[in-house]
Amino acid sequence: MIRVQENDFDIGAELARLTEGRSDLGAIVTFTGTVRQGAGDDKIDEMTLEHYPGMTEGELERVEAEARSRWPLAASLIVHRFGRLEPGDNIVLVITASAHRKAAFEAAEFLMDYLKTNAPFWKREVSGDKARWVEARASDDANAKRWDARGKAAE
Amino acid sequence: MIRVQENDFDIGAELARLTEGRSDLGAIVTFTGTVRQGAGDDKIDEMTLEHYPGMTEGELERVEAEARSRWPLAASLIVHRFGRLEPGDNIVLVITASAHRKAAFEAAEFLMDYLKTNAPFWKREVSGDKARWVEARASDDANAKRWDARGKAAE
Amino acid sequence: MSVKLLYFAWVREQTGIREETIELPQEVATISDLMTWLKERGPEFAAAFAESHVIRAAVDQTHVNHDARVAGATEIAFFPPVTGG
Amino acid sequence: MSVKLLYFAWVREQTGIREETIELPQEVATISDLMTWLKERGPEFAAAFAESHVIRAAVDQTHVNHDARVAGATEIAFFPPVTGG
Repeated sequence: MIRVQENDFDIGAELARLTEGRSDLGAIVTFTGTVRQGAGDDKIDEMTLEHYPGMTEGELERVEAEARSRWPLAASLIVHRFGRLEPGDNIVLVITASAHRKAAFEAAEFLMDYLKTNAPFWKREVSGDKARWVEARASDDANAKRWDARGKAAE
Repeated sequence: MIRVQENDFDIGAELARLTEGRSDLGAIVTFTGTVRQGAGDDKIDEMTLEHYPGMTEGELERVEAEARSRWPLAASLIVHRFGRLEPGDNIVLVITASAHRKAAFEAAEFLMDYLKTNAPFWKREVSGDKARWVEARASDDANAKRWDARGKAAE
Repeated sequence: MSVKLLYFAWVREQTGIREETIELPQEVATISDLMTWLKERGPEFAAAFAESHVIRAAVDQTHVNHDARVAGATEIAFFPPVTGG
Repeated sequence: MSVKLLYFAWVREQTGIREETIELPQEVATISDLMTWLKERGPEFAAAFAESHVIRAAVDQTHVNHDARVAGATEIAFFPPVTGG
Protein backbone atom coordinates (compact mmCIF):
# COMPACT_ATOMS: atom_id res chain seq x y z
CA MET A 1 0.00 0.00 0.00
CA ILE A 2 1.32 3.44 -0.85
CA ARG A 3 0.22 6.96 0.00
CA VAL A 4 1.43 10.43 -0.95
CA GLN A 5 0.20 13.16 1.35
CA GLU A 6 0.87 16.64 2.68
CA ASN A 7 -0.22 15.78 6.24
CA ASP A 8 1.95 14.12 8.84
CA PHE A 9 1.63 10.39 9.53
CA ASP A 10 1.37 8.57 12.86
CA ILE A 11 3.76 5.62 12.88
CA GLY A 12 2.00 3.83 15.75
CA ALA A 13 -1.38 4.16 14.05
CA GLU A 14 -0.03 3.00 10.68
CA LEU A 15 1.61 -0.01 12.33
CA ALA A 16 -1.56 -0.88 14.23
CA ARG A 17 -3.65 -0.69 11.05
CA LEU A 18 -1.19 -2.85 9.10
CA THR A 19 -0.72 -5.55 11.74
CA GLU A 20 -4.16 -5.65 13.38
CA GLY A 21 -5.46 -9.19 13.76
CA ARG A 22 -2.39 -10.65 12.05
CA SER A 23 -0.67 -13.58 13.76
CA ASP A 24 1.38 -14.62 10.71
CA LEU A 25 3.91 -11.80 11.08
CA GLY A 26 7.08 -12.57 12.99
CA ALA A 27 9.10 -9.51 12.02
CA ILE A 28 8.05 -5.93 11.39
CA VAL A 29 10.51 -3.25 10.32
CA THR A 30 9.74 0.46 10.06
CA PHE A 31 11.94 3.12 8.56
CA THR A 32 11.17 6.77 9.18
CA GLY A 33 13.06 9.53 7.39
CA THR A 34 12.93 12.91 9.10
CA VAL A 35 14.15 16.44 8.35
CA ARG A 36 17.55 17.00 9.92
CA GLN A 37 18.27 20.49 11.16
CA GLY A 38 21.93 20.23 10.27
CA ALA A 39 24.58 22.53 11.70
CA GLY A 40 26.90 25.32 10.59
CA ASP A 41 26.64 25.96 6.84
CA ASP A 42 24.22 23.05 6.50
CA LYS A 43 21.75 24.34 9.08
CA ILE A 44 18.27 24.70 7.64
CA ASP A 45 15.14 26.50 8.78
CA GLU A 46 12.65 24.70 6.59
CA MET A 47 12.33 22.51 3.56
CA THR A 48 9.85 22.16 0.71
CA LEU A 49 9.30 18.85 -1.01
CA GLU A 50 8.07 19.18 -4.58
CA HIS A 51 6.80 16.10 -6.40
CA TYR A 52 5.25 14.94 -9.66
CA PRO A 53 1.65 14.00 -8.85
CA GLY A 54 0.62 10.89 -10.72
CA MET A 55 4.13 9.70 -11.51
CA THR A 56 4.98 9.68 -7.79
CA GLU A 57 2.18 7.26 -6.97
CA GLY A 58 3.08 5.14 -10.00
CA GLU A 59 6.74 4.89 -9.00
CA LEU A 60 5.98 4.06 -5.38
CA GLU A 61 3.57 1.32 -6.48
CA ARG A 62 6.16 -0.06 -8.87
CA VAL A 63 8.87 -0.04 -6.18
CA GLU A 64 6.58 -1.74 -3.67
CA ALA A 65 5.57 -4.41 -6.20
CA GLU A 66 9.24 -5.05 -6.97
CA ALA A 67 9.99 -5.56 -3.26
CA ARG A 68 7.06 -7.94 -2.91
CA SER A 69 8.29 -9.98 -5.86
CA ARG A 70 11.74 -10.28 -4.28
CA TRP A 71 10.83 -11.00 -0.64
CA PRO A 72 7.94 -12.90 0.96
CA LEU A 73 6.29 -9.86 2.53
CA ALA A 74 3.07 -10.37 4.44
CA ALA A 75 2.40 -6.62 4.55
CA SER A 76 4.04 -3.41 3.36
CA LEU A 77 3.40 0.32 3.35
CA ILE A 78 5.06 3.40 1.90
CA VAL A 79 3.90 6.87 2.96
CA HIS A 80 5.70 9.91 1.53
CA ARG A 81 4.93 13.52 2.36
CA PHE A 82 5.27 16.61 0.19
CA GLY A 83 4.99 20.35 0.84
CA ARG A 84 6.55 22.48 3.56
CA LEU A 85 8.43 20.71 6.37
CA GLU A 86 10.43 21.83 9.38
CA PRO A 87 13.43 20.25 11.13
CA GLY A 88 12.29 17.17 13.04
CA ASP A 89 9.27 16.62 10.78
CA ASN A 90 8.59 13.23 9.25
CA ILE A 91 9.26 12.85 5.52
CA VAL A 92 8.82 9.19 4.65
CA LEU A 93 7.64 6.00 6.31
CA VAL A 94 8.32 2.48 5.07
CA ILE A 95 6.92 -0.58 6.84
CA THR A 96 7.70 -4.17 5.90
CA ALA A 97 6.42 -7.28 7.63
CA SER A 98 7.38 -10.87 7.04
CA ALA A 99 7.61 -14.20 8.84
CA HIS A 100 11.37 -13.73 9.28
CA ARG A 101 13.48 -10.73 10.07
CA LYS A 102 15.99 -10.99 7.24
CA ALA A 103 13.29 -10.49 4.60
CA ALA A 104 11.73 -7.58 6.50
CA PHE A 105 15.08 -5.79 6.97
CA GLU A 106 16.25 -6.32 3.40
CA ALA A 107 12.96 -5.27 1.86
CA ALA A 108 12.84 -2.06 3.92
CA GLU A 109 16.38 -1.14 2.87
CA PHE A 110 15.58 -1.97 -0.74
CA LEU A 111 12.44 0.19 -0.69
CA MET A 112 14.36 3.17 0.71
CA ASP A 113 17.23 2.74 -1.75
CA TYR A 114 14.90 2.52 -4.76
CA LEU A 115 12.62 5.27 -3.59
CA LYS A 116 15.64 7.58 -3.17
CA THR A 117 16.62 7.16 -6.81
CA ASN A 118 13.26 6.67 -8.51
CA ALA A 119 10.44 8.51 -6.76
CA PRO A 120 10.06 11.98 -8.31
CA PHE A 121 10.57 14.19 -5.26
CA TRP A 122 12.83 17.22 -5.00
CA LYS A 123 13.94 18.85 -1.76
CA ARG A 124 14.42 22.60 -1.53
CA GLU A 125 16.11 23.74 1.66
CA VAL A 126 15.69 27.22 3.10
CA SER A 127 18.28 28.72 5.44
CA GLY A 128 17.69 32.34 6.44
CA ASP A 129 17.17 34.22 3.15
CA LYS A 130 18.92 31.55 1.08
CA ALA A 131 17.27 28.62 -0.65
CA ARG A 132 18.88 25.75 -2.51
CA TRP A 133 17.77 22.57 -4.24
CA VAL A 134 19.32 19.55 -2.57
CA GLU A 135 21.69 17.73 -4.91
CA ALA A 136 21.37 14.02 -5.54
CA ARG A 137 24.09 11.96 -3.85
CA ALA A 138 26.21 9.50 -5.76
CA SER A 139 25.97 7.16 -2.75
CA ASP A 140 22.20 6.90 -3.30
CA ASP A 141 22.74 5.66 -6.85
CA ALA A 142 25.32 3.18 -5.58
CA ASN A 143 22.96 1.95 -2.87
CA ALA A 144 20.18 1.34 -5.38
CA LYS A 145 22.51 -0.37 -7.87
CA ARG A 146 23.69 -2.97 -5.38
CA TRP A 147 20.26 -4.63 -5.58
CA ASP A 148 20.34 -4.89 -9.39
CA ALA A 149 22.98 -7.59 -9.42
CA ARG A 150 21.21 -9.62 -6.78
CA GLY A 151 17.91 -10.15 -8.53
CA LYS A 152 15.76 -12.37 -6.35
CA ALA A 153 17.08 -12.30 -2.81
CA ALA A 154 17.48 -15.25 -0.48
CA GLU A 155 14.49 -16.23 1.66
CA MET B 1 18.38 2.35 26.82
CA ILE B 2 17.17 -1.17 27.58
CA ARG B 3 14.16 -2.58 29.38
CA VAL B 4 13.01 -6.09 30.29
CA GLN B 5 9.33 -6.30 31.13
CA GLU B 6 6.32 -8.58 31.30
CA ASN B 7 3.89 -5.94 29.98
CA ASP B 8 3.33 -5.10 26.34
CA PHE B 9 5.03 -2.07 24.78
CA ASP B 10 3.53 0.64 22.57
CA ILE B 11 5.80 1.22 19.57
CA GLY B 12 4.34 4.63 18.76
CA ALA B 13 4.76 5.83 22.34
CA GLU B 14 8.33 4.47 22.57
CA LEU B 15 9.23 6.19 19.30
CA ALA B 16 7.67 9.46 20.42
CA ARG B 17 9.57 9.37 23.71
CA LEU B 18 12.88 8.59 21.98
CA THR B 19 12.59 11.18 19.21
CA GLU B 20 10.71 14.01 20.95
CA GLY B 21 12.32 17.39 20.38
CA ARG B 22 15.15 15.85 18.33
CA SER B 23 15.97 17.46 14.99
CA ASP B 24 19.34 15.74 14.59
CA LEU B 25 17.86 12.39 13.57
CA GLY B 26 17.49 11.73 9.87
CA ALA B 27 16.76 8.02 10.01
CA ILE B 28 14.85 5.96 12.54
CA VAL B 29 14.52 2.19 12.25
CA THR B 30 12.30 0.01 14.42
CA PHE B 31 12.27 -3.76 14.53
CA THR B 32 9.41 -5.56 16.24
CA GLY B 33 9.45 -9.30 16.77
CA THR B 34 6.05 -10.88 17.33
CA VAL B 35 4.70 -14.34 18.17
CA ARG B 36 3.83 -16.19 14.97
CA GLN B 37 0.89 -18.54 15.15
CA GLY B 38 2.46 -20.97 12.72
CA ALA B 39 0.47 -23.61 10.84
CA GLY B 40 0.10 -27.38 10.71
CA ASP B 41 2.53 -29.14 13.05
CA ASP B 42 4.08 -25.78 13.95
CA LYS B 43 0.82 -24.15 15.04
CA ILE B 44 1.02 -22.84 18.58
CA ASP B 45 -1.58 -21.72 21.10
CA GLU B 46 0.72 -19.81 23.42
CA MET B 47 4.31 -19.29 24.37
CA THR B 48 6.22 -18.65 27.58
CA LEU B 49 9.46 -16.71 27.59
CA GLU B 50 11.75 -17.59 30.49
CA HIS B 51 14.78 -15.42 31.18
CA TYR B 52 17.68 -14.92 33.58
CA PRO B 53 16.91 -11.77 35.56
CA GLY B 54 20.03 -9.71 36.06
CA MET B 55 22.07 -11.35 33.33
CA THR B 56 19.40 -10.42 30.76
CA GLU B 57 19.70 -6.72 31.56
CA GLY B 58 23.49 -6.99 31.57
CA GLU B 59 23.61 -8.68 28.17
CA LEU B 60 21.19 -6.22 26.58
CA GLU B 61 23.23 -3.28 27.90
CA ARG B 62 26.42 -4.86 26.61
CA VAL B 63 24.88 -5.48 23.16
CA GLU B 64 23.54 -1.92 22.98
CA ALA B 65 26.92 -0.46 24.01
CA GLU B 66 28.62 -2.56 21.33
CA ALA B 67 26.23 -1.22 18.66
CA ARG B 68 26.84 2.36 19.81
CA SER B 69 30.59 1.83 19.57
CA ARG B 70 30.25 0.55 16.01
CA TRP B 71 27.73 3.03 14.55
CA PRO B 72 27.08 6.74 15.21
CA LEU B 73 23.69 6.26 16.86
CA ALA B 74 21.91 9.33 18.17
CA ALA B 75 19.40 7.19 20.08
CA SER B 76 18.67 3.53 20.69
CA LEU B 77 16.27 1.35 22.63
CA ILE B 78 15.83 -2.35 23.30
CA VAL B 79 12.67 -3.61 25.02
CA HIS B 80 12.27 -7.36 25.55
CA ARG B 81 9.27 -9.05 27.13
CA PHE B 82 9.12 -12.23 29.18
CA GLY B 83 6.27 -14.38 30.51
CA ARG B 84 3.19 -15.73 28.77
CA LEU B 85 2.48 -14.57 25.22
CA GLU B 86 -0.11 -15.38 22.57
CA PRO B 87 0.12 -15.44 18.78
CA GLY B 88 0.31 -11.89 17.47
CA ASP B 89 1.77 -10.53 20.71
CA ASN B 90 4.88 -8.39 20.70
CA ILE B 91 8.12 -10.00 21.95
CA VAL B 92 10.91 -7.56 21.29
CA LEU B 93 11.37 -3.98 20.11
CA VAL B 94 14.60 -2.47 18.85
CA ILE B 95 14.84 1.19 17.82
CA THR B 96 17.92 2.81 16.31
CA ALA B 97 18.24 6.42 15.18
CA SER B 98 21.07 8.05 13.32
CA ALA B 99 21.78 10.92 10.95
CA HIS B 100 21.88 8.48 8.04
CA ARG B 101 19.86 5.42 7.17
CA LYS B 102 22.70 2.96 6.59
CA ALA B 103 23.89 3.23 10.20
CA ALA B 104 20.34 2.93 11.57
CA PHE B 105 19.54 -0.15 9.46
CA GLU B 106 22.83 -1.92 10.18
CA ALA B 107 22.73 -1.22 13.90
CA ALA B 108 19.17 -2.56 14.19
CA GLU B 109 20.11 -5.77 12.37
CA PHE B 110 23.22 -6.12 14.51
CA LEU B 111 21.23 -5.66 17.73
CA MET B 112 18.73 -8.33 16.71
CA ASP B 113 21.44 -10.75 15.59
CA TYR B 114 23.40 -10.36 18.82
CA LEU B 115 20.38 -10.40 21.05
CA LYS B 116 19.25 -13.67 19.42
CA THR B 117 22.49 -15.41 20.35
CA ASN B 118 23.43 -13.68 23.62
CA ALA B 119 20.42 -12.54 25.60
CA PRO B 120 19.40 -15.29 28.04
CA PHE B 121 15.81 -15.94 26.96
CA TRP B 122 14.21 -19.31 26.27
CA LYS B 123 10.95 -19.83 24.42
CA ARG B 124 8.58 -22.62 25.38
CA GLU B 125 5.77 -23.17 22.90
CA VAL B 126 2.46 -24.76 23.86
CA SER B 127 0.25 -26.44 21.27
CA GLY B 128 -2.83 -28.19 22.64
CA ASP B 129 -1.57 -30.46 25.42
CA LYS B 130 2.00 -30.51 24.10
CA ALA B 131 4.78 -28.15 25.11
CA ARG B 132 8.29 -27.91 23.71
CA TRP B 133 11.33 -25.71 24.19
CA VAL B 134 12.21 -23.92 20.96
CA GLU B 135 15.57 -25.04 19.62
CA ALA B 136 18.25 -22.53 18.72
CA ARG B 137 18.75 -22.12 14.99
CA ALA B 138 22.15 -22.47 13.36
CA SER B 139 21.21 -19.53 11.13
CA ASP B 140 21.05 -17.27 14.19
CA ASP B 141 24.64 -18.13 15.09
CA ALA B 142 25.69 -17.52 11.50
CA ASN B 143 23.90 -14.15 11.44
CA ALA B 144 25.65 -13.03 14.61
CA LYS B 145 29.07 -14.25 13.44
CA ARG B 146 28.98 -12.19 10.23
CA TRP B 147 29.46 -9.04 12.32
CA ASP B 148 32.57 -10.38 14.10
CA ALA B 149 34.75 -10.15 11.02
CA ARG B 150 33.61 -6.64 10.24
CA GLY B 151 34.64 -4.90 13.44
CA LYS B 152 33.91 -1.22 13.10
CA ALA B 153 31.38 -0.68 10.33
CA ALA B 154 31.48 1.99 7.67
CA GLU B 155 29.85 5.33 8.44
CA MET C 1 1.55 16.08 -32.69
CA SER C 2 0.72 17.95 -29.51
CA VAL C 3 2.35 16.98 -26.22
CA LYS C 4 2.20 18.25 -22.65
CA LEU C 5 5.55 19.32 -21.19
CA LEU C 6 6.16 19.53 -17.42
CA TYR C 7 9.10 21.04 -15.58
CA PHE C 8 10.05 20.38 -11.97
CA ALA C 9 12.38 21.78 -9.29
CA TRP C 10 15.15 24.01 -10.66
CA VAL C 11 14.23 23.20 -14.25
CA ARG C 12 10.81 24.71 -13.50
CA GLU C 13 12.35 27.69 -11.70
CA GLN C 14 14.65 28.44 -14.63
CA THR C 15 12.12 27.99 -17.43
CA GLY C 16 9.60 29.92 -15.34
CA ILE C 17 6.95 27.47 -16.55
CA ARG C 18 5.29 24.63 -14.66
CA GLU C 19 3.57 23.04 -17.64
CA GLU C 20 2.66 23.83 -21.25
CA THR C 21 1.33 22.10 -24.34
CA ILE C 22 3.38 22.34 -27.53
CA GLU C 23 3.32 20.99 -31.08
CA LEU C 24 6.26 18.64 -31.50
CA PRO C 25 8.36 19.74 -34.51
CA GLN C 26 9.01 17.07 -37.15
CA GLU C 27 12.79 17.05 -36.52
CA VAL C 28 12.38 16.14 -32.82
CA ALA C 29 12.67 12.35 -32.53
CA THR C 30 14.25 11.82 -29.10
CA ILE C 31 14.39 13.40 -25.63
CA SER C 32 17.83 14.66 -26.56
CA ASP C 33 16.46 16.33 -29.72
CA LEU C 34 13.66 17.88 -27.67
CA MET C 35 16.09 19.40 -25.16
CA THR C 36 18.17 20.84 -28.02
CA TRP C 37 15.04 22.32 -29.56
CA LEU C 38 13.86 23.73 -26.20
CA LYS C 39 17.21 25.48 -25.60
CA GLU C 40 16.56 27.62 -28.68
CA ARG C 41 13.26 28.97 -27.40
CA GLY C 42 14.88 31.73 -25.37
CA PRO C 43 17.38 32.55 -22.63
CA GLU C 44 15.34 30.95 -19.80
CA PHE C 45 15.23 27.65 -21.65
CA ALA C 46 18.86 27.96 -22.74
CA ALA C 47 19.80 28.39 -19.07
CA ALA C 48 17.51 25.61 -17.81
CA PHE C 49 18.88 23.08 -20.30
CA ALA C 50 22.49 24.34 -20.38
CA GLU C 51 23.67 21.26 -18.50
CA SER C 52 21.25 18.95 -20.22
CA HIS C 53 23.28 15.85 -19.34
CA VAL C 54 22.22 16.12 -15.68
CA ILE C 55 18.54 16.57 -16.50
CA ARG C 56 16.30 13.51 -16.20
CA ALA C 57 13.21 12.89 -18.29
CA ALA C 58 10.00 10.91 -18.02
CA VAL C 59 7.70 9.99 -20.89
CA ASP C 60 4.13 9.40 -19.76
CA GLN C 61 5.33 9.21 -16.15
CA THR C 62 8.04 6.62 -16.74
CA HIS C 63 11.77 7.37 -16.39
CA VAL C 64 13.53 7.28 -19.78
CA ASN C 65 17.03 7.84 -21.14
CA HIS C 66 17.92 10.77 -23.37
CA ASP C 67 17.86 8.58 -26.47
CA ALA C 68 14.24 7.54 -25.85
CA ARG C 69 11.81 8.28 -28.71
CA VAL C 70 9.10 10.85 -28.09
CA ALA C 71 6.65 9.77 -30.81
CA GLY C 72 3.27 8.91 -29.30
CA ALA C 73 4.01 10.59 -25.97
CA THR C 74 1.17 12.39 -24.20
CA GLU C 75 3.23 13.89 -21.40
CA ILE C 76 6.97 14.56 -21.16
CA ALA C 77 8.60 15.80 -17.95
CA PHE C 78 12.05 17.28 -17.28
CA PHE C 79 13.61 17.45 -13.84
CA PRO C 80 16.86 17.20 -11.85
CA PRO C 81 17.93 13.90 -10.28
CA VAL C 82 15.37 13.06 -7.61
CA THR C 83 16.09 13.75 -3.93
CA GLY C 84 13.17 12.31 -2.01
CA GLY C 85 13.15 9.82 0.82
CA MET D 1 33.84 -22.51 48.63
CA SER D 2 30.10 -22.06 48.35
CA VAL D 3 28.50 -21.09 45.05
CA LYS D 4 24.96 -20.46 43.83
CA LEU D 5 23.86 -22.67 40.92
CA LEU D 6 20.98 -21.70 38.62
CA TYR D 7 19.23 -23.81 36.01
CA PHE D 8 17.06 -22.51 33.18
CA ALA D 9 14.61 -23.85 30.58
CA TRP D 10 14.85 -27.63 30.02
CA VAL D 11 17.91 -27.91 32.26
CA ARG D 12 15.74 -26.54 35.08
CA GLU D 13 12.85 -28.83 34.12
CA GLN D 14 15.08 -31.91 34.16
CA THR D 15 17.00 -31.15 37.35
CA GLY D 16 13.74 -30.12 38.96
CA ILE D 17 15.62 -27.29 40.67
CA ARG D 18 15.58 -23.59 39.86
CA GLU D 19 18.50 -22.62 42.09
CA GLU D 20 20.58 -24.02 44.92
CA THR D 21 23.73 -23.24 46.86
CA ILE D 22 26.44 -25.92 47.00
CA GLU D 23 29.94 -26.37 48.36
CA LEU D 24 32.30 -26.70 45.40
CA PRO D 25 34.36 -29.94 45.76
CA GLN D 26 38.13 -29.54 45.57
CA GLU D 27 38.42 -31.56 42.35
CA VAL D 28 36.07 -29.22 40.41
CA ALA D 29 38.22 -26.69 38.57
CA THR D 30 36.23 -25.93 35.40
CA ILE D 31 32.65 -25.73 34.15
CA SER D 32 33.26 -29.07 32.46
CA ASP D 33 34.38 -30.62 35.78
CA LEU D 34 31.32 -29.17 37.48
CA MET D 35 28.95 -30.74 34.94
CA THR D 36 30.67 -34.10 35.36
CA TRP D 37 30.30 -33.82 39.13
CA LEU D 38 26.62 -32.74 38.86
CA LYS D 39 25.78 -35.75 36.66
CA GLU D 40 26.71 -38.04 39.55
CA ARG D 41 24.23 -36.44 41.96
CA GLY D 42 21.29 -38.54 40.77
CA PRO D 43 19.22 -39.57 37.75
CA GLU D 44 17.63 -36.10 37.25
CA PHE D 45 21.06 -34.49 37.00
CA ALA D 46 22.40 -37.36 34.88
CA ALA D 47 19.52 -36.77 32.45
CA ALA D 48 19.81 -32.97 32.49
CA PHE D 49 23.54 -33.05 31.73
CA ALA D 50 23.55 -36.16 29.50
CA GLU D 51 24.24 -34.03 26.44
CA SER D 52 26.48 -31.63 28.26
CA HIS D 53 28.13 -30.39 25.04
CA VAL D 54 24.93 -28.50 24.10
CA ILE D 55 24.56 -26.88 27.52
CA ARG D 56 25.76 -23.30 27.90
CA ALA D 57 27.12 -21.79 31.09
CA ALA D 58 27.48 -18.36 32.63
CA VAL D 59 29.78 -17.44 35.50
CA ASP D 60 28.57 -14.41 37.42
CA GLN D 61 26.16 -13.59 34.58
CA THR D 62 28.75 -13.69 31.81
CA HIS D 63 28.77 -16.34 29.06
CA VAL D 64 31.75 -18.70 29.40
CA ASN D 65 33.14 -21.77 27.65
CA HIS D 66 33.24 -25.20 29.26
CA ASP D 67 36.93 -24.88 30.02
CA ALA D 68 36.38 -21.71 32.08
CA ARG D 69 37.63 -21.87 35.69
CA VAL D 70 35.03 -21.72 38.44
CA ALA D 71 37.31 -20.55 41.29
CA GLY D 72 35.98 -17.33 42.77
CA ALA D 73 32.57 -17.61 41.14
CA THR D 74 29.55 -16.42 43.13
CA GLU D 75 26.88 -17.59 40.70
CA ILE D 76 27.04 -20.25 37.98
CA ALA D 77 24.16 -20.84 35.58
CA PHE D 78 23.42 -23.70 33.18
CA PHE D 79 20.98 -23.41 30.29
CA PRO D 80 20.28 -24.44 26.68
CA PRO D 81 21.31 -22.21 23.75
CA VAL D 82 19.26 -19.01 24.04
CA THR D 83 16.15 -18.51 21.87
CA GLY D 84 14.95 -14.96 22.57
CA GLY D 85 14.32 -12.13 20.15
